[in-house]
Amino acid sequence: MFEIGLSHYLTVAAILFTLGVMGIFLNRKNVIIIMMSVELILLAVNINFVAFSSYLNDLVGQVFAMFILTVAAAEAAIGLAIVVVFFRNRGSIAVEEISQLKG
Amino acid sequence: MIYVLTVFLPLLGAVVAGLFGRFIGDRGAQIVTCGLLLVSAVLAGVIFQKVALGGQPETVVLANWIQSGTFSATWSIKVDTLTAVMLIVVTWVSSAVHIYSVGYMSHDPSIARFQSYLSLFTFAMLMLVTSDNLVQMFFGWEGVGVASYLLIGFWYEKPSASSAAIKAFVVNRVGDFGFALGIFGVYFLFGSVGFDAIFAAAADKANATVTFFGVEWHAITICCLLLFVGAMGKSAQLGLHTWLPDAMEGPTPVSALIHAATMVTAGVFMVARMSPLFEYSDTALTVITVIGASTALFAATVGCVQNDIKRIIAYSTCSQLGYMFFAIGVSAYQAAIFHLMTHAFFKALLFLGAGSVIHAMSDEQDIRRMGGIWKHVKVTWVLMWIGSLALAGIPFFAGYYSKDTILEAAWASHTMVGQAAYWMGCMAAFLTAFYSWRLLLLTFHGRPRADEHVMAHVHESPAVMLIPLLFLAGGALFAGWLGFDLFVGHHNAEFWGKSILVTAAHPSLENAHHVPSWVALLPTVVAASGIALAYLMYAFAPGIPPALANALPGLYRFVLNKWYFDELYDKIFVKPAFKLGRALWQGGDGALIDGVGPDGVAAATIVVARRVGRAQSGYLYHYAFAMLIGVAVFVTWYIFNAR
Amino acid sequence: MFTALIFYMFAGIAVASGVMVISARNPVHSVLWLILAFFNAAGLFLLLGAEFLAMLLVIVYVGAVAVLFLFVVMMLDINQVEFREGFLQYLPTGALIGFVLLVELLTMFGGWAFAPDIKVLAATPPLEQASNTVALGKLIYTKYVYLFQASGLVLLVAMIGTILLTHRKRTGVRKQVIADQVARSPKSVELQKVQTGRGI
Amino acid sequence: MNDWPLLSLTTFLPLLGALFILTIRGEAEVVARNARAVALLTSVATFIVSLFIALNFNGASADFQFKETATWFPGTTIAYSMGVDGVSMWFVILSTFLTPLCILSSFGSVTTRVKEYMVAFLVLETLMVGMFCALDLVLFYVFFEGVLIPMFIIIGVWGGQRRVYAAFKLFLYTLLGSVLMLVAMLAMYAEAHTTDIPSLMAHSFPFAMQLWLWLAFFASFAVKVPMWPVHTWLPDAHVEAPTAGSVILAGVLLKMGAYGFLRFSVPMLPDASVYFTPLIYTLSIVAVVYTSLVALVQDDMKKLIAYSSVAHMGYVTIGIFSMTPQGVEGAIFQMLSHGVVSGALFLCVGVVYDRMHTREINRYGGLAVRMPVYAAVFMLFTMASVGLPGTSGFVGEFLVLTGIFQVNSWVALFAATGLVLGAAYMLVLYRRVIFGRLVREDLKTILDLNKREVLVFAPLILVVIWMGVQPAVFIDPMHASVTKLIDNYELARAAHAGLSVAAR
Amino acid sequence: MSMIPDLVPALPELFVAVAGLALLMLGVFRKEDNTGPVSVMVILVLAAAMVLVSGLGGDRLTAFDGMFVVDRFSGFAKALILLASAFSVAMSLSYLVKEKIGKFEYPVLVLFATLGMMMMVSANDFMSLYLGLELQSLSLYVLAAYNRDNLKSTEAGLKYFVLGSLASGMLLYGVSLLYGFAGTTSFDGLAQVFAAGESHHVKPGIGIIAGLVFVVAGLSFKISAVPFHMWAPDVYEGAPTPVTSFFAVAPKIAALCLFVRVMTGPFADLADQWRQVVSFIAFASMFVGAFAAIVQTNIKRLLAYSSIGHVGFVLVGVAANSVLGVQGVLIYLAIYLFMNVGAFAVILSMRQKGRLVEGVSDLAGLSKTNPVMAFIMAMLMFSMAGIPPLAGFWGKFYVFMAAVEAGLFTLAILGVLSSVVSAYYYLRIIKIMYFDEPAEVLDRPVGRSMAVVMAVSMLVVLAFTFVPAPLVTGAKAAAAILFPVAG
Repeated sequence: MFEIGLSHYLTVAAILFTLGVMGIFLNRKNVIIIMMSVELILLAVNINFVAFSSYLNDLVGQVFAMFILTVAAAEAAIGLAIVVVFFRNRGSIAVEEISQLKG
Repeated sequence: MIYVLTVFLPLLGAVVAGLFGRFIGDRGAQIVTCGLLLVSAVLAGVIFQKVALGGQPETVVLANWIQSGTFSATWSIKVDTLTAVMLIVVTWVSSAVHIYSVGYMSHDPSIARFQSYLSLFTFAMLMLVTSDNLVQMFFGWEGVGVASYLLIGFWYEKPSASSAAIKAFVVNRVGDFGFALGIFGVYFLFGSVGFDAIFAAAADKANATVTFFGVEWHAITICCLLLFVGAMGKSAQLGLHTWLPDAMEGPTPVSALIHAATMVTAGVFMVARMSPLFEYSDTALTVITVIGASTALFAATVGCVQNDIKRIIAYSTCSQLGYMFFAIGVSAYQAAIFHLMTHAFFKALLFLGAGSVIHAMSDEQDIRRMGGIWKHVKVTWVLMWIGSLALAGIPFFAGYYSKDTILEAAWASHTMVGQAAYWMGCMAAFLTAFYSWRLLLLTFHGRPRADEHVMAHVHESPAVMLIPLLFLAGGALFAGWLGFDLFVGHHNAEFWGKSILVTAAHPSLENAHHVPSWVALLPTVVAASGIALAYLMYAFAPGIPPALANALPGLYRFVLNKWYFDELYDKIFVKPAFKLGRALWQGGDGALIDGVGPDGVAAATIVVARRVGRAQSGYLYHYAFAMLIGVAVFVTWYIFNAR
Repeated sequence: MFTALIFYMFAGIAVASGVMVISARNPVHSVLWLILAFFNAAGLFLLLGAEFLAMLLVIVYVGAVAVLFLFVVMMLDINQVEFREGFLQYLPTGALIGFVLLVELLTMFGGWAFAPDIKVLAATPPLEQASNTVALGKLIYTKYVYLFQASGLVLLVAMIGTILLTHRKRTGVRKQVIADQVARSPKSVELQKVQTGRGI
Repeated sequence: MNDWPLLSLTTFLPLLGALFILTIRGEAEVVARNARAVALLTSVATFIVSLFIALNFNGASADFQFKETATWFPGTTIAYSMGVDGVSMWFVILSTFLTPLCILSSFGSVTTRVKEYMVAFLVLETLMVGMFCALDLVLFYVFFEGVLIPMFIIIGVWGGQRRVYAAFKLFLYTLLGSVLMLVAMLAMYAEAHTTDIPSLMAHSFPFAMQLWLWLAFFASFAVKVPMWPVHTWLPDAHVEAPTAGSVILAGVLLKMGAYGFLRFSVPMLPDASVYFTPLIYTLSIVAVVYTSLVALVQDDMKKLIAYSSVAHMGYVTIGIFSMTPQGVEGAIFQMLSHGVVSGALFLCVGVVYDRMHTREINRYGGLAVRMPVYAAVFMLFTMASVGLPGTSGFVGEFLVLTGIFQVNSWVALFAATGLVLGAAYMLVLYRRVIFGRLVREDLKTILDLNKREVLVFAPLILVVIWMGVQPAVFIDPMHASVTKLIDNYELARAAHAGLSVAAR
Repeated sequence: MSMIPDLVPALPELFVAVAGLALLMLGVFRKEDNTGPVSVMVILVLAAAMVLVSGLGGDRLTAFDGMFVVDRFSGFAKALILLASAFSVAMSLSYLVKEKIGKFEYPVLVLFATLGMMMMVSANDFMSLYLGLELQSLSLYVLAAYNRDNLKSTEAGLKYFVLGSLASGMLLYGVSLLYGFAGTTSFDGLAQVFAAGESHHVKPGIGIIAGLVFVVAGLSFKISAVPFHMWAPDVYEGAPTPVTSFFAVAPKIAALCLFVRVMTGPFADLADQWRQVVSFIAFASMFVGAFAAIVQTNIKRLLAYSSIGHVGFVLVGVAANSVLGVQGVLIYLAIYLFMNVGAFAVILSMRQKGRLVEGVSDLAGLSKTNPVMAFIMAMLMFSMAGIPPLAGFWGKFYVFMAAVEAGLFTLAILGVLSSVVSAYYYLRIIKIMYFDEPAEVLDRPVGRSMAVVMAVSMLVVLAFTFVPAPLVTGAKAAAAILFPVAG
């Protein structure tokens, strides 16, 4: 219990991942929250990588995590840009309003 | 060569008249068909001289027809005595009918077509009688069927005519169904459909058994019975007879040629031809005897109460065919053929005479609306008398010789069914004489019952119609006398040669010459009493028939309606077939197969498609949910299964 | 013992703020909770010895990305609204699936500690002498230069994309055009002395 | 002549014609006229070329002749491989014979989009001929399946009221069957490592596999034949198709299924064929009786003839699976005959349809008065359909029944009822259309066959009678191939019997 | 250590990247609207890249410390990708001009997306895979929302983005698990680890399997396989049509090739495990694709479901996990490319009074108003339905052949059955064009570039049956390289 091992970190990551996933489909009102949930997922992934990297004594995991951070930043930028243009067209970013396309 | 000519000249006539009738005109068509047929008739005489009298049977193979594996059928002309007799009957009667038609059909718009059909029929009939294998016989068999169909339906504008044509064809098909199965059976048994091969092997297979339809049978019996079904259809034997009276819808020359003289006797011919086979099956012969005798009696009863002049003669034909069959049943093939020949002459005579009457009466066929016309159509009247006398078996007319021989042979067979056939035959002879004279008396004698307008037009037929009648009357007068010794006399074996086989176990014809005298006399007596009864009822006391009818209404209606055969068939075959067809179409094809199959599947597909489309709700969280469930399910799957 | 306490603190706060991120009513609060989660995750990274990534997370992520979120949330000015119904409606199924997934994910971790059935290949161990940051730098500029460049391209695309989507040429806005000013010839301007009290 | 690629020539000549037609431009009238002319010329030329196949065919040999091979899909055994034997040769001729007649017959009836129509027909011819010539499993499948495309278009564009339904039904129904066959073919390839048909015939598949393969092939061929109960696409397709489409459909396309049985099911999967023979018999008998009864109550001329086709094809399947020389040769002959006769009957319907634009039987009656030549022609083909000796219809039916009687007399008994029922429905049809009084006003001005129509019917009449009188010409070349087929089959059956005895 | 030889395998990518930057500069620094010239230059760049790709030959080369690999397989895939992109750019040009939304960034983004795809198919490490994937995805997110004043377009972009980043998250989580349990992210390394496990008869741990599942899920999203497909119809419909035409072809080919490489490379020895998932995904995709398309009225949406179905068929080939299967995949993809490009050329030519229409019913009576176009569309539809002798049949033929050879009978049978269902809606389009009466006539002429694209696609579809050898042999060689043992 007090001996902190790899699985502790992994557990934290798994919980965060699950939270992120649930955030995506439990959210109804604001698409930005969904994007934040994605950030949580990526955070979980990064914790995984760093934890493994540390316990495998292998830097590659950290390198990967770094690239993930980079890409995630780019992704966030694009995502927010799309949200902004969508908002201009629709006047809302409520998730339920994003349903013109269906069938 | 003369064989080929004899057979194919009528075909040529048919083709020329049929295809080029428009160019050569009606007259041309008549000349071509009659001329070619007369040539053919003359050649048939030559052949008879050479083959039957000269004793030189011959087989000419024209070409290979169907050949598959060991199955082989040829186009060929086999002429032996049996064939030669048939050639004579067919070509001569046909010639008479051809010529008669020239006069009879003179007002018809499609003469060329009619003549063409007649010649076509003759050709088919000739192919039938000259075949040397069962398949070619089947060709002729069906060919005459078609020609008959065409001729019955000749006046296609009359609905009753086309119905009768279809009925004739379809009922005949039922017979052919048996015939075809018989052929298959014979092929199965003998590995061949050629007569020579079959007959040669028949004795060896006399005791063979086969399993057909899941039952073990005496092989030859089953084949013979199947073949006999075919003969029953063609020769209108009890059960499959219903088409024959209806066939009277055709022009009268057709009735004379096809439904009296030739085609209907094809069944008799076929069984006679197959005598080497039938001889080995007592069961089959017994069945034939029973059916033949029943038909003879049944048709005679119906004939007594019919009012249509042609229908009476038709039932008479039916009845006479019954005689022929029970003759065969007691192995008196020769007698059957003899009767076939004499019958051809006098029955054709009767029909053509009837045609002459109808012609004279402005197409009236109901004898209740005739009477008293003998003065106006004297020749016809005389000829009808001759025909009726021959039919009734009055001594020294043709029918006397042949019918008596048959009855004697039946008696002489010394079997139970043979005896029964004799008695039934005598009863039928009585009825025959009765209805013949009923017809004569109602038609020609008494006071006229037709309206004056018709009576004013009653006239004798032209010469072109009378000459054939006279020729046939000659046959009716002398054929029996001339043919007796040859056909059924003590030395008939020389005449028939190998064409008919009678085993020693069936000496009925031989015994027929040695029957007690009462047996020989009885038919003549009953015939005379039949005539007397007819006179009593229709000349002296015309009140009796209606009184009788009133006294026994059930019986009367039963007989008048031909024992309700048509109604019965309609109820158990025709109507259900249509009903079933409709049910299968709408219920089976429409509701069940299409409903469950293509249409049902299509509808289900659409339902599924809509459901899948609805799952695509447009909401992000549903999409994400689907992805998540996918992952969760896969992981779960592995946790529980991959291990 | 001490590390464990630190770990539990960081982990607990990270998870708690994760829960808040997805359940806060106000999106601005969500962003703030997200920032808190990042901070604690950075703490966890520190515990694992990844100082550079921890710094990166705080400086780049919190400093740039989270703030960007904050900007957008405030710019779009979404009213804080009730979203309980949907949340609760799907909560049972969602929670069930999430729980199942979580349990499944957790079950597999035991396997690593007790049965590392697959041996680790030649790893890239951190350089003995260098700090974490130096080691990473040595790696990404040599072995992973390809990826480094590629991530540069990704950022470029992100830049192009955001500009393409959101940049609009405003009409009616005056801009200083230096070139025009510079290119103006002296002759085009006439300097005149204007005397007071008189017009030109 | 033998070293010419006759089969490829026959197969692809129509395609060339189709390409040529595609290049025709100009005014609509001119285009239509030229397209008709080119199509007719091409198809006649194809027929003439195909006659060389028949003339040079060595009937004494059971081998595939006029073989052509070229590599096609490298890395597999799939090759462009063509050849005909006694079984397939006549089908090639049948296809090339019927196509010009179809094209000629549609000169008057097809007036819209003539160019496309002719292209579709020529493409169809290529595919049909190719299918009968193909000696490679995959090549066969390509042709077999490709036929659907032009057929779909022909029915859908130039068809009647419910053409869309009919076209979809035809397409999807047959597609469903044949995709299963495709899987079976692939399985055969995986097992035998060859797609060469002669080699596959020599390969013996394990029994359990044969059963599945057989069923898959059956799924395809039974639909194509069509056998009861998967026949319901046929009446719809026939009724809605334009006349020439019905002719080809009945004349050639139905034969593809039965041909498939002969080419694949029986020689390649003999044990399964033995095993499933009772099934075939049962379905065929049901087809004969059931569809004959259904035909009896039809109100639509084409539908009636369509149902009669199902019944007639029932004989074919019975004949094939009787596995006697008579049965098999009879079945093939019956197919050829049915191709000509039912095609001619559809043309007969087309003649009056072109004039009156209805196929309802009740709308006719008494046509003999105004159309004596037509009545005669119709009569001949009616009789041929009924199986009158002397016409082609008789020989096939008779041989089939002869054959099956040797094997199973019950089947023969039930099948022979078709003789009676067939006569009934055909004659009822004939009577209702041709006989009777001419009472309808609109019929009183109807015209008899014109020269072009006579030209269409004349060859058919000749062939029907020729086949009826001299069937040997057509049957003789089959002997060797059929004998080989049956010998192999018996061998396999004996081996299988021995095996199962040993297994016990 | 010399850098020069190391760069040679990546030459096409380097060229494209540099050219992309150069074109970006060109666009930025030139004042007037220059969508046209940039587009043309993008096409030229793509063509040049094709030359470079083919110049590399077929030997397996790696670069950047094994991060990057080129071989026949990647060469084949890149050729297809470049071709698809070039077609797409060519088709977009007239659309952008007509709709007056032309911006030079459009072709440049296509170029970068293409670069991302090339990097994907050459990836030999999960890191390079991820970066290539993201480069492509980010470009596509932007392109989907490209028509930024259009609600549908932006909605499409938003949906694509949100779900895409979720999928990336899943993929990464899977990779992290793999990394943790196998100790490496390199394909070669992973392959060695699993091969070692296999040879010791050690079953892969559940962590590995879960990682595999997550990776498969992430990649399945990119190829829009069921149940990760749901973005596709919406995005196809919402995105501007030329973008859709791009989406439908190039990224799909790239993602599928990547899928194949991942499955047959690192996971070669886990085939028994992933085959179950892939088979299921294949089956589900085929059926959803077949059924859902039946009730569609928007032709872009219909083609989206159609492409979902096609992906299912391709996955059948993947599930076979054999040279034949991969060969089938490549043949299928090549034919799919031409069929889809042609179909989209037709859709892009569907204008009424200058306005683009996309209802299926707008095609009514096309065979009368524009017979050539109708004929081309009909052939393409028959081909998509997989009716021989058209090319589309052979794609299906090969994948089913592989499936049967691999013993996947159930999958093959289900596959052919679903192809019958899908035939229905392809036929429906033909029916509308040929059997129905024309409603409103579409504008003519269709434009030269469209005509060329249509003609080329139809020629390929028609001629493939007659000359299959080049593609078949090429695909076989490309496939064989992934199975070194089987050779």
